[in-house]
Order: sequence, then structure tokens, then C-alpha cells
Amino acid sequence: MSDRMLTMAEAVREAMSIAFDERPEVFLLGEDVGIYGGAFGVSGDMYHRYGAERVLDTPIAELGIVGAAVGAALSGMRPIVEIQFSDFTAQAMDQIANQAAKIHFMLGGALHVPMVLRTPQGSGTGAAAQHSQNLEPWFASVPGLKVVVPSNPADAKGLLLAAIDDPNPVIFLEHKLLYKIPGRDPVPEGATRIPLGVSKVVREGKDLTIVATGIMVNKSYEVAEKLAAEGISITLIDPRTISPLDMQPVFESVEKTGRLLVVQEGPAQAGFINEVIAQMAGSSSFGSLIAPIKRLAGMNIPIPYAPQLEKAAVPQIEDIESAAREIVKNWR
Amino acid sequence: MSDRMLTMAEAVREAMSIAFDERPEVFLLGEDVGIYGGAFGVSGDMYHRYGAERVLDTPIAELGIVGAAVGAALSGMRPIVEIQFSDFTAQAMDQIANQAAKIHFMLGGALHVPMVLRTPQGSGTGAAAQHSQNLEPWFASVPGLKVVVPSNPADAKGLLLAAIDDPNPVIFLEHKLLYKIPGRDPVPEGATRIPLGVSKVVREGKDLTIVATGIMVNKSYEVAEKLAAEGISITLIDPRTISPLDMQPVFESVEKTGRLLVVQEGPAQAGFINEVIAQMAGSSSFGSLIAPIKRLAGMNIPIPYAPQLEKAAVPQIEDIESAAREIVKNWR
Amino acid sequence: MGHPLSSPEHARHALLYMWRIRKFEEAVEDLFGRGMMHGTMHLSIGQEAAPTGMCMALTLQDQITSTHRGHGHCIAKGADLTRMIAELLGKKIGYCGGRGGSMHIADVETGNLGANGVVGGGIPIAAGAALASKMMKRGTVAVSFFGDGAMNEGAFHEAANLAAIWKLPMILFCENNGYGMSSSTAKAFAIDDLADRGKGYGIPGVNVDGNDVVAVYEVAQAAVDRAKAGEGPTLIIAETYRWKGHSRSDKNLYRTKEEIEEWRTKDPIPKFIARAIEAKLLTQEQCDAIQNDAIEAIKAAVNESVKAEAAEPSGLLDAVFKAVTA
Amino acid sequence: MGHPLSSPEHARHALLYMWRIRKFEEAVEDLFGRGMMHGTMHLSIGQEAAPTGMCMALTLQDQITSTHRGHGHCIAKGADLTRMIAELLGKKIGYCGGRGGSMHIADVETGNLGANGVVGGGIPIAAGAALASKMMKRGTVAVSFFGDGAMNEGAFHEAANLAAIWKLPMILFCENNGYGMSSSTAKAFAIDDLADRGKGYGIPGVNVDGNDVVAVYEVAQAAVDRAKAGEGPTLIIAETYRWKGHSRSDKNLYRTKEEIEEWRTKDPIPKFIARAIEAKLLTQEQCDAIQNDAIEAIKAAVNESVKAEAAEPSGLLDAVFKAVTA
Ligand SMILES: Cc1ncc(C[n+]2csc(CCOP(=O)(O)OP(=O)(O)O)c2C)c(N)n1
Ligand SMILES: Cc1ncc(C[n+]2csc(CCOP(=O)(O)OP(=O)(O)O)c2C)c(N)n1
Ligand SMILES: [Mg+2]
Ligand SMILES: [Mg+2]
Repeated sequence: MSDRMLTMAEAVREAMSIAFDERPEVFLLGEDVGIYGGAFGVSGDMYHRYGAERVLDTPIAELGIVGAAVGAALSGMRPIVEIQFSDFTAQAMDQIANQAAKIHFMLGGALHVPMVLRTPQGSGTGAAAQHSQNLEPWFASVPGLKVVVPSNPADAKGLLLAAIDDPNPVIFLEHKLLYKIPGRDPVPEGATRIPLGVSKVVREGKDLTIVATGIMVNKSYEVAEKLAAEGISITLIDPRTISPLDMQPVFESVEKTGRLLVVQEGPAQAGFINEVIAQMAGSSSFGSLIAPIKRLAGMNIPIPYAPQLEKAAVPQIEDIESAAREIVKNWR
Repeated sequence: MSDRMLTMAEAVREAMSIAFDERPEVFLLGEDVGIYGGAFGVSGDMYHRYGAERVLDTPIAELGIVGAAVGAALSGMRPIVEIQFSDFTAQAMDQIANQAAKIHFMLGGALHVPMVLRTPQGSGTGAAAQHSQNLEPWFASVPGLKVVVPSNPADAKGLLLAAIDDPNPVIFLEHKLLYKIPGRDPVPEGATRIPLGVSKVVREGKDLTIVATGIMVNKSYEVAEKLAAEGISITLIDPRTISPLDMQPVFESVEKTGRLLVVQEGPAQAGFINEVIAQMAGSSSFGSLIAPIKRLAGMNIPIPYAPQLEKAAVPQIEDIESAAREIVKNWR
Repeated sequence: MGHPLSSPEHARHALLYMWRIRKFEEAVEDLFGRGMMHGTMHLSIGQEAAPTGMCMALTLQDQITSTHRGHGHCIAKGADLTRMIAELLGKKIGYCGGRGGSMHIADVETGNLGANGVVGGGIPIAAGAALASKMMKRGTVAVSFFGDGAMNEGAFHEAANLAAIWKLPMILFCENNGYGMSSSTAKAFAIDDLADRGKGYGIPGVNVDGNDVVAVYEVAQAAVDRAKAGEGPTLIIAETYRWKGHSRSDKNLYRTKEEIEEWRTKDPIPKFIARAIEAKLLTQEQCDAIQNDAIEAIKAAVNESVKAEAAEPSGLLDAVFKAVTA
Repeated sequence: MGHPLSSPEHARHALLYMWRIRKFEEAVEDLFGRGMMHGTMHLSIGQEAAPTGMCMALTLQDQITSTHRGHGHCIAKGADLTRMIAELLGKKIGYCGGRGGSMHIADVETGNLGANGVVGGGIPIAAGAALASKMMKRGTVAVSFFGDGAMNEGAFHEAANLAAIWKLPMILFCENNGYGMSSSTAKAFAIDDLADRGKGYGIPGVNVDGNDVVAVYEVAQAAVDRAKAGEGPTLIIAETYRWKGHSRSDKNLYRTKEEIEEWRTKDPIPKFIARAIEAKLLTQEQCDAIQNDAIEAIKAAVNESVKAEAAEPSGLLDAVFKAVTA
């Protein structure tokens, strides 16, 4: 393995570039993905390397461009469509949920939609309520979409390569705070794929199982390392793809630890992470639980602007730490 | 109390008419709500009774008309906007989730959006995947929206009156199979309101708690009556508003029954009903559970067309019955 | 294909396909009436010339997207009648295996990317198909059929602009039947001529009598030529009328009996028969035989479909995703 | 208000508000540069004449919806500078109590329904405000400010058509600064004249030099008169230019230095000063004093805001819904 430390923006760009080199039918379209290099710099120099035909700048028209991606996907291409902020998938939900997600099933398998929709999500940039959402429940609740939430550059690269290969529509949700920071692990060279639908056990422990997604994986990892020093031993599981969701490692872990903490950035209410809880609460591992399942998630509020408010709105490391400590201490 | 048995379409029309009579600022807009009387006949003769200015036919432009409702609501009116099928809220999600839901908070309370969005949802009419969805997770996961799912005409009337009074945006999801059937209870005359955010205990029992929404309340009721004869005694709770969600009666009931079955028509994965499970699994009543929490929900598939397939896709009475029986028998 | 009046075969094709559509719709109405069909139905009786004329300007490789009122497009593009009826009856051999029904029939072999239950939903998809054609240098065109009502959806706007700026080989084909459900174009538009919509995008807008299959073919062929020459999209507004209600629940409260009657006199089928006979391409007898062929074809399709095996719920879960092959 | 050249007071107002916008934006840039502000910023330096001219045709009761680049609209409509700066600094006294920031400032008292982080998001909202005005016979007009880029969103299309068919008292005011982020109008449109978009809706489209506050006022006043007379909406295309990058991350790779320099010579402020002096409404000295007034007003606003109490997280949960009163 190499020891290349990339940021997530670099890893995503590398995955796209590999796919571009492998297959002529892969192309990228979106607002300002061309000479501007993408609002978050993800496409970067791809416009210069691959030209305006494969790195296609679009007008500001999310419904139209996702629809165009769907139509191109039906016709032999493999579009990657970038939506500048995941909040603006709201404009494109018809093409995402009513068209892309349903076409294969509804048409009796006659057609399929090999499309990847990449979009940055999450808070922390001071961009307020319309630019900071985590809309996982919108996508994860729609049968026919695969939904990926990478938590680090190496996974992002491998998962994106698999997503581009996939014959089905994949929603790829990149946390914008992860774009500029390198991961803990090096990013392998070459076209190493990570299959969709396989959870990753990030670390193992015996007192508590934490399931976290996206940026919360990093925060939970820090907590796990810190609490290890205090003798609290934590298993951390990152589902990586929230649809399809691989619960097996969670069941197995909870059977050992008896305690479960689930963490996401988006609002608690009707949040994606409830799916983890529902599957757990309905499973045969249920009897292993010695504590109520603890859910730590964003407040049920739109993301506020001012930094001190924005921070309060989503789980911070200290919140995870105290939640973890509390469960282990209170339930023995 | 009167003994008027109305259908849900009649009850909704009655509530709108009362609000029209009470307040000049209430109006209805939507596709074909005028002379056509609404795609499901809900507005019926209101066009003739109130005129084209207050029962406003629109072009086919869901984003525009919801946006117009938002703007009118900001400017002193109280619009009721009808979207012909809830599937087409997909077109309007920006105005629903990014505008209506967030304006009050995001603008620091300067403005508010007293708007009701009424829309039929659900399967059972042979209209296939793009006309049959239950999109509760989309709305319930967005802070700033209130979400109502009435299960019978009397509740629909009282809840809609409260929704129109509410200074906040309310999504009102009417199951289309309920439109034409009378409820079990008579619909009171006059302007009786039912406050949003109060769950209803439909019947009480001691062996099992069922939480069901919308049309599943009726199906669960039948099951409860039937199983009562066999000595299985069931508490049935209808949250009525899924956001805000009133869990208190659920906690209290589960403390008595020790068993929980949650039922919804929409797909299980990331479904709204998971919120009930998550709150239960994290609550102090958790220890009262003697059985894993059973979730009964739609298959994770788009709704298929053919009647035999469509039926298989969502919980039927027999499914609820066998789930209920199984929990009670297997967990003692 | 070619011009409907360019040879007896072409004339026969035009007439046969219009009859097929008409007779298909009548059969559907009948099956619904007899309770053998489920769901709803959107009939295009009276509108047969528009898809027939448009599709005669296309090859099998050219693509279309269609609408809730899509039987005509599907038939005109060449779909198999049995698989269509079978779909409506929820049979395994139906185009969607019973999963889609009337609003989702697609036929990959004839380039039909599918009917669509969402008004306007197919327009951006057709733009994407046209984009793929351009990127892959396939030399094909993508036609989006839609109604007058769909033109007020954002989807129309965004797709039209994409087609214009990228000079896509696309045709925006509006079947203007005067109503979007109960909304007349007079109420839903503040312009008299829907073709003016093209001006906002830099797309030529053409009006045509949508009940004249010859006229429709001619504007369609010009638009196809333009698209294939790399000159970009055309907006075609074909004026037509639906004789039947919007769907089963329609009580026709928003229009007059007189209006319906008047349009019935503009029936596209006798209009073309007269032209074809006048041009000495077909005789009255041949025309009658063609009508009969269509009737027989639909009957056979219904009979076969009725007998076919019903779709089964097993396997639905596996049908959501296309399997990933390594 | 009235015509910028109709009196010394009017001339002073026009100049003062353009300076206020300019100096506000400079202050914002400075505060960001010094790390005192959070998030991003969209500056409208160079575009001051458009909102100033438009808003001089409005009363306090007339409403506007604004954009991500909304400081100018907000100031031109009459908002309090301190509460604006305070919002950007996340202070309790800010317009949104620190919850909204630059992209969500609204000011009910001056009829500003809010900036909007969503491109095109405010256009249907303005149509709704105009609808309310019409239904309530308030006699007011609603103006939606938006950029050239927003015109390709479905929201523009659907709202424009509603305004047209319902003859709403609305003005669709496009600040055409030539770019939507990095997309030039040449790339994003296949028409040369954006005002042609009006033709598809039956809405008159008017072009104006957006850097000439007098010319903007004149077309704006005509549109307001038309709207208030019940004749429906007008689309105004005001040609202007943003001197600064789209936002903080912009490296200006999509345009040339020469282009930026050329537009700097078309600065709306000296242009108006020359007109006002020529018309003998203001002297050079008075003009200098006005500039100074603006500078002082902004300084005072910054000073007061910096000292103000920060917004606190407590109470956020209760701020989501407006309380229901029985
Ligand atoms: C997005 C969306 N909105 C509303 C509907 C309900 N609906 C189905 S067909 C129709 C009328 C469509 O009118 P038009 O486009 O003119 O086609 P026509 O029915 O006249 O063929 C409506 C409103 C829908 N299917 N999709
Ligand atoms: C729906 C939506 N899509 C994309 C964006 C990201 N974005 C913010 S401003 C902008 C450019 C807008 O261009 P224009 O409307 O011309 O306004 P200008 O910035 O030139 O004032 C873009 C793409 C957004 N905020 N909203
Ligand atoms: Mg029509
Ligand atoms: Mg611009």
C-alpha cells in the first residue's frame, strides 16, 4: 500500500479521473465544474485534462441537468452529475426519486440508470440553513437509490469507483468539511474499488458499539481513542453506504458490547440513523442490549448562521464523548 | 354530537369551507381545484360557492404554485395549496423544505408562513410508482414543517381546521383510499378543532401496543377487534401528527403491554415510523419491552401497477394480524 | 420511414398506425368498462395524427420520451400491441412485467424510453438522450412528446434551454389539445401562440395542424433534418384535441359539448383517407382493409393478452436494482 | 420616492444609497479579510445603480424578494445598516438574530421579504406576494430581484407564467451581470437579448443600462405604473457587472482582467454625479459630503455592531415554529 495522504476532494477527483480513463462513456456535468474547477474545487483541473465535452458546465438548472443525466444514462453514457450543494437536490427530486430511482423497476427491467449524483452536504461553513443540510432521509427512504456517505478519502475513492461502475443510480454525499482534510489512512494508487453495501468496522472494543456516518465517524474515532485511555473500549462502525445498509457487523458487535450509540449530523427527527435503531430493535440481537439505544444527532432546527449557533446545532466531539461515557457508566 | 357520517373528502371540504367562512384570507389554489372540483373531488363545489378568486385553478407548475402560496402566506393570506398527488411535491421541495420550513427560523422570526399544503398519498388505485408514494420521511425529517396524517374523516376535519389556524407551514397528507369511505365515528358539525401534536389512543388493551398511521389505523383497528375475540387485547395509537410527534401515550402504553408493533404503508427503509422506534428504544420505558419492536411497513420497492403486485407491496390486514399474533404468542 | 404520400406503402403505414392507435384506445376503454383493467386511463382518441406523423420522420434508432397519454407514441414508434395490452392487464409478458402499467410502458427496441406519469418528466430525459447521441456521435435524434400543460412546468424550461445552448439533436413536440386536464390554454398561458415559447430560448417554434398527418410529418422531417445537421432543437406545436375526458373521472365540466362535436368533425383519419385516395395511393377498398387489419391486430393482441399468465409478486424485491456484475 | 433628477433631495437620495451600498460592501470585505466574519460573501460592488433605481420607484409598502447578492437590495429598500452588519457578525440585534447571515436578511418594515440562498428561490415568492396584494386590493407591487443565472431555473419560468396569466402586480428585475458564477450568459443562453424571455410568457421585456440609476428608475417606474394599473408584470433586464469575484473562493478564471477593467470605467457612481452636477441639482462639494455621510454611517454601524452582544444558542429549539396562539 502506498502512503499517499490525500484530501477527500483529491480522492474524489482521482476516482473520477480513473473512471474517465477507463471508460469513454463516463462524463461529469454540473454548475461550474469546468474552468472554475467546482464550487469546492473537486473537479479541479479535470476540465483542462479532459476538455469541455467531458467536463460539462451547465446553466443553473438542477432539475434539467439531473434529468439530462438520467436520459444520458438510459442511452449508454455514465454521467456523474455534481449538484453544487445537496440542498439543491430539492429542485431535482422529481428526476432523482420519481425517475432515476424507479425507472428500472417500473419499466420491468427494460432500462437502467447508471448515474452517480455527487453533492456536498453538511454544516460547518457558516452558510446557514439553505446550504448546510444533511438530506439522507430523502434519499434513503426512496427504493431504487443507492446512497453512499464516505467518511474519509480512501473510502471515498474506492466507493466512488464502485458507484460509477454500478448500473443503478447512486447518490454520493460528500461532507464539505472533509474536502480539505487528509484522512487517517493513505489512499491506495490505482483503481481499487470498495463494494457498496459493506459496513466497515473502524475499530473494535467491548464496552460500546458506535455507529456513525460521514464526518461523525472522525469525531467518534477521536472519542474512542480518548476513552480507550480511560478503559472504555469502543467498537466503531461506519456503514459507508446507508442504502443498501449492511447491519450484520452492528448486530455482531452489539451482541458483544450490549450497548449502542448511533451518531449522525442531520436532525434526529426521522433521521436516517433511525433505520439502524429500527433494525436493531427488531432483531434477534435485541436481547443482548443492556441499555436503551442512545441516539445523538443534530437538533431539530434549520442550521443557523452564526458560528456559535451552528456548532450548537450538531453533535460535537464533547457530546459524543459524554454520551459514550454516560451509557457505559449508567448501564452495567 | 351529531351522527353525520362523512367521507374524508367531504370532511376536508367542510373544514375548508368553515375556514373560508371564518377568514377572508383563506383561499385554495391548485391544479383543477376549480370547476373540475379537484382530481379526487375534494374541493367539489367550492368553486361555485366561493368563486374563482378564492378557489384558484393553476397551471401545472408545482414549484411555482407552492412558491406563490409561500409568498402569499408571508403577505397576510392563508393559502391552502393542493398538490394533485403527493408524488409531485418532488417538484416543489425547494419551496417546501428550503423556503417554507426555514423562513421563520432563518429570518430570526421576522416572518412566518401560515400555509397548508394538502395532498393525497398512498397506493391502492393502480396508478403505479409515480402516483402512489407515501413520502412522510421527506417532510418529517425537515425541521420547520408540521406534518399531519389523518386516518378518518372526523380527525381530518378537526386537524385541518387547526392546520389552517397554525401560523406555520403544515403538510397535510390524505390517503386517497380514505377519500370515499365514511369513518367509524360521526363528524361533528361546526368548527371543532383538534390540536396538532396530540396522539389519539383509538382503543386500549393490555397485551400489545400498535402504533399506526393513516390508512393503517383502520386496518389495525380491524385486527384489534378480531383478536380481542381470541383474547388478545390491543392498544391502538394513532399519532395523527407525525411532526410534532406526541410519544407520551406510546410510552405509557408500552409500559403496560411490554410489546410494540409499528405499522405504516410506506417503505420500511428510513421510514417515518422508525422515529417512533428510535424514541422508544432510547426511552426509559425501554426496560418495559419484553419483545423486540416489530416493524411492519411497505416493501422497499416502488409501488407496482398490477393489483396483485400492488397489494403485495404494502401491509394488508392479514399481515398485521399475523404480526400481532406472533409477537404476543412468541414473547410472554 | 418517409413522407405519408410518397408511396402506397407509406400511405398504408400512416393510415394503419392511426387506426391501430384508435382501435387500441377503444379496446382499452372497453376493457376498463368491463372491469378487466385496473387503475386509470388516458386516451388519445382524436390525436392519432400527431405521433404517427412525427414517428414517420424517425428511424428505429431515434429515441422518444412519452407521457401519461402515451399509447399513441408507443404504437407509432412500432411497439408490439400484445405486450402493450398485456401490460395494461398486469401480465408477465407485458412490457413492464405488470409493474408499470399504461403510464410506464417503454420499448427499448423501438427507441421508446418510456411513458411518464409525471407531467413534463420526460423532457429533460429526452434532452439527456440527445446529449448522449451527440457525445457518442450516434447521429440520432431524441423527440420528447408532451402536452400543452407540460409547457408550464420548470422541467420544460430547463430542458429546452439545455437543448438550445448545447444545440442538441432534440425535438420538443407539443401535442396541444387545448387543455391540461381542465385548464384551457387560454387560462394557463398569456400568449396566443404556444410556439412563441421558443423565442425565449432561441429555438424555432413551428405550428402545425396536428390532425393532419401529412402536415405533421413535414414539419417533423424538417425538424429531424435540422437536428441531425447539428443545428439544434425545434419546438413543434401540433394543434389537436382529445375527444374523451382527461381520464376516467373526468365529467367534462370545463368544455362544451359543441366544442367536442366540432373537433370530432376534424377527425384525422377520414381527412387522411381523402388525401390518400385523391393522390391515388390508396383505394377506398384498401382503406377499409387497412382499418380491418388494425381491428384484427388489436383483437388478436387482446385475446393473447387475456390468456397470458398474470404477473406474480415473487421476485419484486430483486427487481429494484439491476444486478451488479463484476 | 421619485425620479433621481426631480429634485436635489432625490438626487441626494440616489447618490447616498449608491454610496451606502458601495461602502457597506467594502466594509464587509474588510471584515471578512480580518477574519471577523464567518461564512461566505457575495458582493455587489459595481451593481449599485440597479437596486437604487428600482427602489426609488417603490413605496415602503411595496415588497421585494432578494438574492444571495442582496445587500444592495436591502439597503436600497431602506434597511437599517447596523442591524445588517450585526447580522453578518452573528449578533443578537442582527436582522435574523444571527440565525440567517448575509443570505437571509429580511426587513419586514421596509417590505423586504428576504434575501435567498437559493438561486431563483425568491421569484415564486414574489409572485405570491403580488397575488396577495391583488387579492387584498392593497395596491402594492412586488419586485423580485434575481440574476441572469436564475433565469434558467424552473422557478423563474413557473413564476413568470403565473404572473403573466394572473396579471399580477409584479416586476421581474434581472440584474444581468454577465455571469452566473463562472457561466457567462453567452454559454448559458442561446439568445442574445435576455428580454426575449418575456415573449414566451406574454410579458413585456425591457433592457436598460443597469449602471445608469436614472435610466433604471425610469423603466422601473413605468413597470410599477403598469403593474399598479392592473396590466400585469414586466421583465426588466438591467445590464451591469460585478467587479469582485462571485464569492470568496472565486479566482476569476472565467473572465479577463481587461473585461473587469473596462467595466470599472462604467462605474455607476461617478456617472450619476456627473448627471446631477450637470443638472445643477448637486454641487461637487455636496457630492463629496454625501460620500462622507455614507462612510460615516457604515463606520458607525460597524462600530455599534462589533460591540453588540453575540447571539446565543439558547432558545434555538423554540425558534423553529411561531407559537400557536389560541
Ligand atoms: C408533475 C405533475 N403534475 C400533475 C399531474 C397530474 N396530471 C396528469 S395529466 C395532467 C394534465 C396534463 O396536461 P397536458 O400536458 O396538456 O397533457 P394532456 O393530458 O392534455 O395530454 C395533470 C395535471 C402529473 N401527472 N404530474
Ligand atoms: C438553486 C441553486 N443552485 C446553485 C446555487 C449556487 N450558486 C449561488 S449563486 C450562483 C450564481 C448565480 O448567478 P446569478 O443568478 O447570475 O446571480 P449573480 O451571482 O450573478 O448575482 C450559484 C450557481 C444556489 N445558491 N442555488
Ligand atoms: Mg393538453
Ligand atoms: Mg449573474
